[in-house]
This record gives sequence, C-alpha cells and structure tokens, in this order.
Amino acid sequence: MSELDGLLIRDLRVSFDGFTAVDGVSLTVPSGDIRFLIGPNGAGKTTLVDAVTGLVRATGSVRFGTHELLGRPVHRISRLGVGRTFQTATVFEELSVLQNLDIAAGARRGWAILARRRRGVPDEVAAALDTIGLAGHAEQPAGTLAHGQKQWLEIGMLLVQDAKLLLLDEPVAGMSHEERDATGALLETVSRDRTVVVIEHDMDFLRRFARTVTVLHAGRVLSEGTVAQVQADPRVQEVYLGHPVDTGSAPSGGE
Amino acid sequence: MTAVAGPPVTDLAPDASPPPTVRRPRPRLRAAAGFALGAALLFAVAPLVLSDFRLSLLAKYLCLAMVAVGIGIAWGRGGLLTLGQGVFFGLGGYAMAMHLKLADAGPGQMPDFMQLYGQLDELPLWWRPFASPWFALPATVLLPMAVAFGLGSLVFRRRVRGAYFAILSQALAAAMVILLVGQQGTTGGTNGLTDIQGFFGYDLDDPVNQRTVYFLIAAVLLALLALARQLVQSRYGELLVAVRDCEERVRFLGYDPATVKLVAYVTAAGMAGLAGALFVPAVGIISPALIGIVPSIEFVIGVAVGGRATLLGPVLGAVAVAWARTALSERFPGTWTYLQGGLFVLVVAFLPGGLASLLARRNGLGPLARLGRRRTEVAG
Amino acid sequence: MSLIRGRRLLAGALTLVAAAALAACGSKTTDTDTAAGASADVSGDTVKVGLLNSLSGTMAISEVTVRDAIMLAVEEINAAGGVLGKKIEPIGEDGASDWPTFAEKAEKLISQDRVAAVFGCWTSASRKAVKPVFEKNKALLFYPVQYEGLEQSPYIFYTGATTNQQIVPGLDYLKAQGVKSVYLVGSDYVFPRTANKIIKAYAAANGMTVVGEDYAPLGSTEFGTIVNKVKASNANAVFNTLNGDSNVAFFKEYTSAGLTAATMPVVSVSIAEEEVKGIGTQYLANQLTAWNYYQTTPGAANEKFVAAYKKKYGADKPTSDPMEAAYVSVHLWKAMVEKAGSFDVEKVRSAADGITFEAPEGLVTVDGATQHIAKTARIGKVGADGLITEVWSSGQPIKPDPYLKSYPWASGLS
Amino acid sequence: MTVLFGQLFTGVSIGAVLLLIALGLALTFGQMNVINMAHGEFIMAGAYTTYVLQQTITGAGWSLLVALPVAFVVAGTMGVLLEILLIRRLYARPLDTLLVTWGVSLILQQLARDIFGSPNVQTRAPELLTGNIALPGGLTVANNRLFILALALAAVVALTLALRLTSLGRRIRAVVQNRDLAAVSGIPIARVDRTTFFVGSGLAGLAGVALTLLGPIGPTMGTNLIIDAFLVVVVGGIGQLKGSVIVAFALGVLQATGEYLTTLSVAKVMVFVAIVAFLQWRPQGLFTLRTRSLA
Repeated sequence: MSELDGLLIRDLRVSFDGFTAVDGVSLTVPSGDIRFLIGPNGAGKTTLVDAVTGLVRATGSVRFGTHELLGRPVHRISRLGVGRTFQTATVFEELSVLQNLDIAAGARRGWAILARRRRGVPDEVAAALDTIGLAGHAEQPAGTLAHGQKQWLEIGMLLVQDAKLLLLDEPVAGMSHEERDATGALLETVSRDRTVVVIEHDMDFLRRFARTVTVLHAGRVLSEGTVAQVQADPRVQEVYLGHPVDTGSAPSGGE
Repeated sequence: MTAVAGPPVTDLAPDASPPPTVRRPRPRLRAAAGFALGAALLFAVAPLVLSDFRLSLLAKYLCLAMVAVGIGIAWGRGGLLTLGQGVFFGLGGYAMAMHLKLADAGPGQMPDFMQLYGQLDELPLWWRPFASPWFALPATVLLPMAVAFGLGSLVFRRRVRGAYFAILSQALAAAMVILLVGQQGTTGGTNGLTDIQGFFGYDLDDPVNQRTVYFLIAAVLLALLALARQLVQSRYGELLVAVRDCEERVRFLGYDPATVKLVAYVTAAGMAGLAGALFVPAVGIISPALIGIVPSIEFVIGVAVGGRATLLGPVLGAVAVAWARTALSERFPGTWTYLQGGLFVLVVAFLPGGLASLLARRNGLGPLARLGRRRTEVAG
Repeated sequence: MSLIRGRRLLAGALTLVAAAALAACGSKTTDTDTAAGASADVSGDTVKVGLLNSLSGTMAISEVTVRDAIMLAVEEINAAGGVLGKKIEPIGEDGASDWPTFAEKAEKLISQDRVAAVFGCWTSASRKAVKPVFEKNKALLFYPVQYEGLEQSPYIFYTGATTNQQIVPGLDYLKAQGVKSVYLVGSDYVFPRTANKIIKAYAAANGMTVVGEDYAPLGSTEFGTIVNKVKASNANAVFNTLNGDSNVAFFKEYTSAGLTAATMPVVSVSIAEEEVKGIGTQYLANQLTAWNYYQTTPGAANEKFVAAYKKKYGADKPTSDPMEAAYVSVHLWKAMVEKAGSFDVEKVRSAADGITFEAPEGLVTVDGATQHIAKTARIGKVGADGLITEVWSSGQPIKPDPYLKSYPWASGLS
Repeated sequence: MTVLFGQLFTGVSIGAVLLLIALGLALTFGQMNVINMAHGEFIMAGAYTTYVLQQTITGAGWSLLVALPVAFVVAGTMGVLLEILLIRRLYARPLDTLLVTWGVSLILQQLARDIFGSPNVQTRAPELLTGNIALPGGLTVANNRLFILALALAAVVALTLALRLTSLGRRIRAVVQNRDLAAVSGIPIARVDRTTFFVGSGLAGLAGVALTLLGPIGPTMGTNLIIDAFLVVVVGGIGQLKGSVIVAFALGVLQATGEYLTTLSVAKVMVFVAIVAFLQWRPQGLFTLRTRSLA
C-alpha cells in the first residue's frame, strides 16, 4: 500500500466570491483506508469533495495515484477511478436499478456497445447487485426504492464504475439502525481494494467504522488521527462542544 | 412491473429472490407484428382507400412524422426541447430541391428563378456541387447533422440547457429564415424553391410516380422508426434518459453528457433533414415558411400531443395534428385556429403524456404513462 | 422504463394511425380518382368556385378584405341569376399565410371539391406555390393583386396590375414632377426586389439617381436605421415597396424624424385605403400611392360597388384596389364562361381575349395573350379623411406588359 | 458624425423597446421560470386598450396617459387569468409552459381578429410625440423614442424599487430564491406567484401602449417581438433585472450598428451569432444567482 495509490491533497484552496471555503487543506489518505471527514456545518467538507471531483475550481494539488486531478473536467476525473455520492441520493429515478448500475458500469464502453441493446446482466453489475443487496429489486424503477436502498444503489454504482477512490457524502443520513449497520459492513467490504472517504455527522457510525478521521474546521484541518486520538484532541472538543462555530454563510453542500 | 421468470444469467447469491430477467422473446414478436401491421396499413390499406389527393397529404404528414421521430428522441428521451427542427428540415429540403431544380433545368443550365430574380450569369459556386446526386443526396442528411453538431457542441459543452437551449434553438430558426429570405437571387427568397417537376427522371405530376414517392416515404418512416426503436432500447437510449433525469450525476459516472446529448440532437437533425428531402418531391415546394419559428413549434406540439416519451406517440401526434389542421381548417376555415390552439393547450396542460398515455392507461400500462407524466425535462 | 409495454403500444398505436388516416379521407366516392386535369363538377344546379385567402396568420390583415370583396361579387352574380343558369357555390379555404398550405388547399379545391375556378392568393410566394398545382391540374386561378410581373401562366388570370401598369407610371409621375433622386425602401421578398430592379433600370435611362436601397425582413417593425439613412441621403423622393405591418412602423418613424410629404414625398405601391386606416392619416398626410383604383374613383360602377360593399360590411369599411381587382375577377370569369358557353377551362381560356367589364376602376379588358388585363394607372394622394384622391391618371387603360418587352430600357431585365 | 450619433440613439431606442418588452419577461421567465409565449399577445392587448380608449377619450395625449394604467391592469388581469387557469399547474414543467402558452397565443390572436377585425387599427398619437427635438449639428431626436426610453427607464426604476423596498417585493425575491423555504416561512406562494405574473403581464400591457407610437396595432403585432426579448433575458441572466437592462441596450446598439453597416437581415444574424458566442463565455448569462444544488 504505497501512498501512490491513495489520495494526496496539498494546500487545497477554494473560494466563492471572496469567501474561502477550503483554506489550505493538506490530506493524505492511503490506499485501503476508510477515512471519515467530520466537522461542523460550513467546515468545508463537501466543498473539499467537490474540488476533488472537479465540480468547483480550486488551487493547490490533488493527486490520486499518479494523476493530478485539479483542472480536469468532472467526467475525466471520474474515469481516473474517482467516484462520489451526494447528500441527497441521486439516482436515475425513471430507470430500473439494473439500468442504473449498467450505466454506471459503462463509462468506458465504446459506441459499438452503446448502440446495442443490453443483453443479460454484466458480471460486475450482477456482483454489485449482490453486494448491495438489491438483487431482488433489479427491475424496479430506482425512483420507487426506499431511501436507504437508494443510498446503497449509489454505492453500487460506484462499485461497478470501478472507482478506486470512493467519496461518500453522508451515506447513512436518514437510515435506520439496521441499515446503518449494513452500510457499515458494505464499506468494510468495498474498502478491501479501494480507498474510501466518508463525510459523516453520525458519531456512533464513525466510532464503529472509521479507520482514520480528519476533522475540518473553517476550511482547515483541525485534527487528524484514529478515532480515539481525535476524540481526545482538546481542539476538537472545543469546536464541537465549547464555542459557537461556523462562519455563517459558508456553503455546506447541495441541499 | 413484476419480473417474470426467465433464465438466471449470473450465479447470484441464493437468497436473492426473483432474479433479474433477460428480455423475453415474446415482446419482440409483438413488435414485429406491430411493425408488420403498420407496414400493411401504410403500404396496402392507405393506397387503396385514399384518393390521390389524400394520399399525397398523407405523404406530407408522414414526412412531418419523421421529424417527430427525431424530436421524440431528442426531447422525449433526452430532454432537449429543440424549437429549431425546421432549420434541419429546411436544410434537407433545400439540398434536395436544389438538386431537383438543377436537374429540371438540365446540364449547364440555371434554375428559372435565378434568371428572373437573381440576374445571375452563372450558377453560384455553392450551388454547383448539388448538381450531382452523389453530393446532394448525402447532403440532405449530413448538412443538417453538421449544423446540429456545430451548434450542439458549442452549447452543450458550455452546459446551456433547458429553457436557454429552447430559446436559442428557436432563435436559430429565426436567423435561418432571415438568411434565406435575404438571399433571394440564389435561394428564391420567401418564395422558396417551387415548381419542381421531376424526381430523378420521373415526372412528379404523374399520379403513379406520386404514389411511388408515397411508398418511398412510408418505407423511410418505418426504417426511421426501427432505427429509433433500436436507439431507444440500446444502452445509449438508457444513458440518454439518465442524462435527461440528472445530467450531473452522469458526469460523475465518467461520461461526458455533452456528447450524449449531441448524438441525440444530431440524430434528430438528420431525421429532420431526411424528412425535408422527401417532403420536396411529395409536396413540390420548400420555402422559409416551413423553417421558421411557427413550423418548428408545430413539430414539437405534434410530439407533445402524441406523447413525447413513447416511440410511436410522436409519429401519431404529428400525423394527428397535421390531419386535424387540414380537417379543421376545411370544415371551419374561420374558427379553426381556436380549435387548434385549444387542442394544444388542453393536451399539453392536462395530458402531459400525450394521447399515447390515454392508450397506455387503458391498457394498464402504468409505468409508461407515468414516464410521460413525470418531469421529462432537464431543469434549466 | 418498460420496454416491453412500449411494444404493445406499437401495435395499438398503429391502429390509431390507420383510423386517423381513414377518417381524413372521408368516403372515397366523393373523391374518385381525379388524376391530372381534374374537371370541374358542374352536374348539379350550382357551380362551385374556390376562395383561397389567408384568414389567419400575418397576411390575414390584407387578405380577409379580399375574401369579403369576392363574396360580394358572388352574391351579386347569384342575385342576378348565376352563371349559365347555375348559382355559384363558394367554397372558402384558409391559406393561413403559409405557402405550402396554399398549395395543399388549392389541390383540395381542385381535386376534391372540383371547383370551376379559384379566386385568391395575395403574396407572390403563395402564387408561386400554387402555380404548379393549377398547371398540373389544368385548373384556373384568378389572382387579384398587383405583382412583380415576369410571369405568365396559362392557368392564371392576373387581374391586378403588372409593373407597367403601376410602377412604371409611378416613376413617370415622379419624373414629371422633377424628381432627380430616389431612395428605395422595400420588404425583403420578390416583389420589392424585382420592382426595385425595374426602378433602377428606369432611373438609369431617365437621368434619375437611386441614392439608396434598403430592405427590411417581412414583418419587421424597426425602421430607425433605415429612416436615418433615408434622411441623410437627401433624396428628392422615396419609392416604397414595403408590405403590411412594416409600412405602419416605417411611416411612424418617418414622421417622427421630421420628414413629410412636403420635404421628401413617398410613393407607396402597397398602401391602399385599408392600410391607410391601419397606419393613421396623421402619418400619411399628402403622401402618394400608385394604384389602378381608389374608393374615390368617379363613375357609376364604382358608386354602386362602394355602396354595396358598405351596405354589406359596414359604413366604416373602405374599398381598395386589391378588393376591387378581386371583385372584378369574379365578374370577368362570369363573362368568360358565358362567352364560352361552358365551364370547361380550355374553352374559358380561349374565350377570354377581349372580354371587357365596366369595372369600378373603369373599363377593363382581358388580354388573351398574357391573361392580364388592361387597366388605368392612377397616382393618388392621401387625404386627412383617410381616403385617397387621384392626382394623376394615365387617362386610358394601359395594355399589360408583364415582361416589359415594349420598354427599351428594360431589355436587360428578363 | 451626425449619422453616428443618430445611429447610436437609434440603437438605444431599439434597446428601450426591447427592454420594455423584456422587463415583463424578466419577471415571468426570469423570476418564475415560465416561458410565456402569449406575452406578445398581452402586448397586443395593451395596444388595443389604447385603441378602445381613444374611441371614448378623443384627446390623443390624455387617452395615452389614461391608457398606460388601464393597459397595465388589462394585460395584468389577462396574465392572472392565464396563471390561475393554466400556468399554476405547470410550475414543475417549465418547458411545457412554452407549448401551452403558444396555444393560448394562437387563441388570443384569433380572438383579436374576431373582435377588432383582421386589418390593423389606428390610434392617434399626441402631437407632442410625433415631432422631434433638433439638436445642434443637424441632429434630431424623435420625441416618441424619447418617451419610450423614459417609460422603459421609469419602469425599471419602479420595478427595482418595488422589489427592494416593498414587502411584496421581498416576498417575490424570497420565492425566487427558495420556493420551499419561502413556503415554510409562511409566505403565501400562490398569491406571490399570481402577483408576480400580474406585474409581468402588466408590463407587457405598458409596452403595448408604447408600441402604438411606433408600429402597427394588429392581431399579430406581438409575435415578432418576443423572441428578441426572450434572448435579452437569457443573455442578461435569470433572476436579475440589471442583466436584462444592459443586454437590451447592448443588443439594440449592436443591431443598429450592424444594420447601418450591412442590412437588417445580416444584422439580425450577427446578433444571433454574437449571442451564441456570448453564451460560450457566460453560459448562465451576464449575471447569475449562484446556487450549488445539483442539476
């Protein structure tokens, strides 16, 4: 597990109209890690993910494996193996689960394959259906799935997309306990050969599944380490418990 | 929709309840039957029961239906409300008409109107290639596709979409008309290109030849439908719906949505071009009146009335709207615009899935109707 | 997305297409095979004629009144016993200001309704669109509007002025008034472009200069720039071939720029009494028009026509040149049919030469060779009451010369 | 030089007309996302209002002054009716509003034809507005153009102040920025929508009155104008008035210059090309409200 396979962020800065949402963040997430990003609203978590995936302009450096990501368009970054989910599960509601996954699996397909009809279920899609536990819902329109199932579908889409870096934005928000557990188990499964970064507020979930944690505050890295290390950090306690935080209008992600 | 048993394709975990199915063979048979029925109606029934005049009108409607097939793909599937299809229809029509005019005039001669209005001594340079059918015929399809490609790659890459795209495509139609009208000496101006006598050596005044043109048009429409069906059911078709529903999400999956949209837009343009090219021998005229904002909106209205998100809805709608226009304006020359306007308002406002959704509902085709009823457009 | 269900739709939907197609055709007995040379159906007590005008769209502004005038003539003829003992049954169709629609409706009138003749069309484009239809079916069209000439279809009778009955006299008048320089303003379509070509040839041969030439897209209502250019040109006069709505905008701009009939007169060839009403006399005072007929044209025939028209359609409705030409065209057709003793198109055509009619505009004569009619040219001035009064006339009908063959200066034009 | 200034003024006055028409669209399209193709027919209604008023109020000046508020109310009422009967059902489908309102515009045109007749009708302009002001150097500035320019600017100022200062204006802006949030904050969304539509359509009525000074008054008078006006709003950027104002004048001057150098046809095509080029640079228009929501 060399650092080359992981995510390497150096001095990342993102500003909107004069407001700096991410202010010089440097992060290293080694391959195979399950890294949790936490921090109060407005800390810049989602913006950081936006910058890594090319949605917003940023300065500094983001390397994944051997590739510099900054400056590339969204779909190119995605093809380098970077996948993400969104706070509100975003799937293609009018397509079936199977179709959703098949599309996610197909970014590298040539026109000759695209122009033909899908016959059967591609192996990786079948495997993903199995992994995310939606095999029984393959033909169901994604719009009719339960909330948690949509989140899983999104993760499944990342799997078939063959993303090596998974950036998950609040994957367990709104889930029941059972669903959280299942999601956590899913994360552990997928992290075997992938790097996972999770934005999450749920401390219980974090304690159970995080391998490492980075705390962001006001656009900067406040603390980093294992769960225990971070929990023991007085600065973190201060931010979370002590003082009113937040800088007001900082965008905290697409609502 | 409940999955019906079929051979499992993968070694799924045993607890996975009903396995995903592969496509059943029966629907394909049914499609083939429907196709055959359509062919029989167009090729056998219609020529038998319709007079020459009505058959030639049907030929005209079928041309409009070809445009509708393209709009069904671009708008119904891809969410691209293109209000400038008249431009592509016109490009195809003009390319064909230019060739036929030159053929009518004879080798080395100039079309009649150029001498009358243009006072040109020789054929303008850009007309010359159209003397050859080997250039003109491909041009009827490739020219519109090229223009669509040009405009599409500019606007889609810059993520101009929704209402912006609709209004821009509408402005394209307006600009195209102004351009054509302004070049009267070489384009025929507002008159357009009229009085086309022959079609590759066949006299278009001869009813037998008109019938042949009709058959040609019917055959092309069926072929385009087959193509559209393939496209819609292919992986690309699924991808296109995905782009319509959430373009950004598709981008994060590693696709460039601009390319996906571009393919739909260019395909629709090609179909419109082909329709325009066949419209010329069927009707004998191509003019800016067929290109501008009003005809371009009418193309779309036909699709909306029929059912934008279905395969056949657009065809039905285009034929129905054109037919209604003829029938209503014959019966009520003074008041038919009320009826036409009222029809548009009622269908689009209260039956967003179009007439096809009525049909689908009756047959219990819930999901299909819902597909039409739900938002079928990309938010601006 | 349910692909399977889409297919069932295919079958069901095609049935619907068929139903629609069948409904569109009506029964087949009424429109049996009517190949080329559809002949008129005159078997009953009535004879059908087609009226083909735009009742909707941008051209309805002008064409509706033409329809009214045709209907007046039809009623008069029916009241007097009809044609060859048969009452005229008018069948109206809406061209909808759309040229292909004109062609479709012409085909419908000819091959389905089997009319003996069609009256209508306004724009050159609509005429060009229907011309092949009439020629293919060997059916008759009476076209009632002044136009750009350079056309002579065996199946069209042109009852409006051709260029040598309107534009050339207008130029002669300007020349006689000592005008040395003109500015040409027109809509961007066939008539103005052709007219201006003729005007330029005329000017070159008659010591006039054309100091500017501008075209506005049809329906354009933005004339700031053109009026600026006209004003800066200091031309003696403006020759105006704008059509429809553009005239309103042009004259409002013209007046606002301080230009008047006294400083720079405008001769218009598409502004008749109806248009004067739409523009407003405050913008048109004393401006000139070139036509063959005005509501004020003296004579018993016109008094009768104006009175009948106002009685039928309202006292505030003016009569105008195209309306008169349309009205005349129906009467001329009746005279031709009666001379031929038949509704047969070829017989009617051969009977046409020399037919005369005491029209509101004065005596008109059909010229069989060109199928145009000899008409008197008139220059008129717009008065404060909105009516146009004659200030000059050719005195006698001018023989139509659509190709301007008898004018040496026009030799290069056609 | 004279011509140059004359052209500049022409460009500005074309811009003023565009602005007057686009201002209503900036509300209905820009703020509410409704593509109202019947906007042109609301303009027509404003023009016919002037015509009808002149049948009773003979003084041209007075009738024009009375026509301004009356046309505003007439067109605004038509707009509200349209909103209640149709558009209310279509907020989730913005592109469909285009097709529906296009059908409405067909009906309204035919209605005008049946009520007022197909030919254009005439209104009298007050003497004051048919003249012009002579400036030194042989320049003239037409009074009717000045009047329209003043009217357009007055409308912009009034609208801006209304949006900024009144509680209604604040509600409108709140609804534009976040419908759901506005709804849970207790703002009566439906009423705000209706009012916005009333004002937007009413502005079309004002434009109609102004256009009687410039162009024809007939059933199809509105159709030619609104595509350009939509382009103004698109290029100006949705949700902001200042974009529309700047773009209206820029397009006016561009068109006047292009027309002077070439022909109106070429100028119109040039404007289209310029717009496509501009959107390459700023796809969301000149000014945009920044949002971060996906899709």
